[in-house]
Amino acid sequence: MKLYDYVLSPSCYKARLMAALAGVKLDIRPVDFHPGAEHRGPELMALNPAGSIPILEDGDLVLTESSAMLVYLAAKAAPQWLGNDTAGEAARVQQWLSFSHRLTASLGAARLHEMLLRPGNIDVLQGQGTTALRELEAGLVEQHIRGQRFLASDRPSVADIACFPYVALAPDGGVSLDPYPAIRLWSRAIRGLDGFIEMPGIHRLHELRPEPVPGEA
Amino acid sequence: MPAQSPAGPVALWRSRSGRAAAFADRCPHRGMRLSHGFVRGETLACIYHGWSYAKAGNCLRIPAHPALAPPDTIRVATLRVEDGGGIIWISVGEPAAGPPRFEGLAPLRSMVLEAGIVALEAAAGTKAAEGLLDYTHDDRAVWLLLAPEGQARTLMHVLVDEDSNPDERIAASRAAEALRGAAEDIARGGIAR
Amino acid sequence: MTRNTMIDGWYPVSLASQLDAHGRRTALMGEPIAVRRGEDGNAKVTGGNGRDLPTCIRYGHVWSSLGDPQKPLFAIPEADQPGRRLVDVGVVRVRCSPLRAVENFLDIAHFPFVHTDILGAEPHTEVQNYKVEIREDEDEVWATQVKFYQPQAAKSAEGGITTEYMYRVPAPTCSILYKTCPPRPGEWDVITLFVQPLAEDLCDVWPWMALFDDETPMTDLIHFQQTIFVQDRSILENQIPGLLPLDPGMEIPTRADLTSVAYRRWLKRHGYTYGAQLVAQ
Amino acid sequence: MTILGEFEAASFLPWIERHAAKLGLVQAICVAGPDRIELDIAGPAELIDMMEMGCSLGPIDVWVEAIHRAPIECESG
Repeated sequence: MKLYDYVLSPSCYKARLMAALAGVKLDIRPVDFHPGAEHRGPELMALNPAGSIPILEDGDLVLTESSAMLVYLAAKAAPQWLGNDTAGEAARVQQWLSFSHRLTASLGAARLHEMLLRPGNIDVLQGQGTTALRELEAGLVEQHIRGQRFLASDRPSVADIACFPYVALAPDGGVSLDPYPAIRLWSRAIRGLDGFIEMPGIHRLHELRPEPVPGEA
Repeated sequence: MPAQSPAGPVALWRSRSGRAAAFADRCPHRGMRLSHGFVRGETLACIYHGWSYAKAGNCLRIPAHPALAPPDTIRVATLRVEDGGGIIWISVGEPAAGPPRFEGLAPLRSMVLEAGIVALEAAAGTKAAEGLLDYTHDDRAVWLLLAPEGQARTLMHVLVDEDSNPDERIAASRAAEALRGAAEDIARGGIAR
Repeated sequence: MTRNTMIDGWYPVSLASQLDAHGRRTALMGEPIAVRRGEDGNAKVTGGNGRDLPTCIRYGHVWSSLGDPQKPLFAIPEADQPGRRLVDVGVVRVRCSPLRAVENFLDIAHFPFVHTDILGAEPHTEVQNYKVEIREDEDEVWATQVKFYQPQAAKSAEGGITTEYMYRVPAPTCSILYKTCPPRPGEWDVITLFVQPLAEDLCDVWPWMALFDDETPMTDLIHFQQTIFVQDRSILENQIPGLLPLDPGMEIPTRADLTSVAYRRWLKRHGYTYGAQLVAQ
Repeated sequence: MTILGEFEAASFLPWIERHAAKLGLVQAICVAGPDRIELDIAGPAELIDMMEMGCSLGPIDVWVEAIHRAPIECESG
């Protein structure tokens, strides 16, 4: 499976993270998104006329939407991540998968503006990002009241992976995560999962390793 | 986690054994916010260079100089912390009495609203007494414990009757969301006028 | 008000390869400027009041100045050495003092915590003594014999090695790092950090590299350096105070911070205080 | 430790004392002039390094040209 990838893209990271959690080995094809704008070049435009990355290629299957990639990776290698045990759970997964696009459009665009100087109305983007974070916080509070740690159930699903990257990187776009304790707990639960990998801007959870013993260098 | 206090930003953390501590949110080495740091066992370490501190605020380890036992004088300022009925209290200075107890109530969630207490009181149609606002919504009581963060922002802790069932708790959370929206509308209108 | 002594310096304002007639609107120390390719094909930079600003193209970037540069842009002799690959890494904006961005680049002790498993890893946290000097002839800060254990020193490196570095500060917002070059023992890879001061608390950072590496695809080289820099970004945006303190009264510098201290001393001596905090608080 | 440079001893001396206290170092200032301050310090090498780092930068109205260190011959309180 081949992923056309940009290391700073949270959408590409969703696919890398899901693959790592599901134990799928990806063939990474780095794309010079910035500064080279290679995703707008002829080779990648032929593959994805929308001119976006990531692109996941497996045989003749070409996926250009990150949510579809998460579902595909989970279905192939880790079906428990699909979160479809009950009708309610399956619906919640779809609800948050759709919601994740609002995170991309708000927090993601704010981040591109603040970090890589892309055009945009930053006040509006940050405001929309804050609205989305409040909805996510409220959703997680309600899940917590139901005794469930993740978005769709007490187990992580593709919905959590779809929402996590843009939320974790909200401060890159000038949107603080300080007011959201439930998001903080959820984020730590995801970062503590077996097989979790980071991306630039999301630091290693050093808590998980014991302090080195002096003299053992 | 980051928090606010009248003495400035605070790094609030809980050690592995469950003890809470509050530090000034600034590493004495090079000024990095300690609320970005990591907890290992009974210590909080700065994410930048890994300097780690005990709950009392004294520095225990400087990884760049592993042979050095840091003196007690290298320390971060601490605030007193009380863990009372699921609510963490910090105090600036030495208060005469412990924090208030809210018998029969259970904390539900904390939320920030971009409005002052006056706007919140207007939205709720009732006044806060000693920082606690008693708000009835759809015949259900919700208590809001308020901590102002300047004039235009308030941290609001939502408390419910400890016997509430999950449906009642979810309803209380939604009522608090709606109240926040109304208070922020009032605050925005106030600025517009 | 004292004159801003940094006004006569050269600053990066664009990638040379991305210069077009349409141009780029940006800023230099609070003044809006415009950078574009002129009709004669040369770079043209105009200041806020429409005046033409001094311009040169070097090391992959367009450089300009709000004042009257007394010296040409600093030399990087390695940039012209045959066989090196020149890497335009692009720009990353950071909400921090331009001086803080440079100071962080000079720091190795954070590698195990911020660039975990790439530039450093516990338990290899010790910073051994190294040498720092102000080279009077060139008027530059130099740190040499800097050694640190690295799990993955460069894109071309496999496995951990002790890497040696030299750091050089030829201008208040520019730094050049010389680093052991695994494919060519005896040579140094060159990694630079060129910082464009937009305001005292806001900067555009333009990393650039001149490497001996014929193997690694160009995009991988770019991504490696972008990864490293973006890992630093959240640190830089969360240091208190926002400006770089020239009085360490609220800090505790150690021997490992020797380069930082020398850099701040050099800034202080020259009055390079745009982005600096003079009195500790 | 001998600190050479140009300074207002009135502002620099309290700064030195505060920094030494923060490092938990026992220090005694022996000579204090506008271009030279001498002080005796006892403690681990890393902490004395820290003292040297801090003093070499110092407050903004001070310029420290050089710092020399020599071991103290006789023990003093």
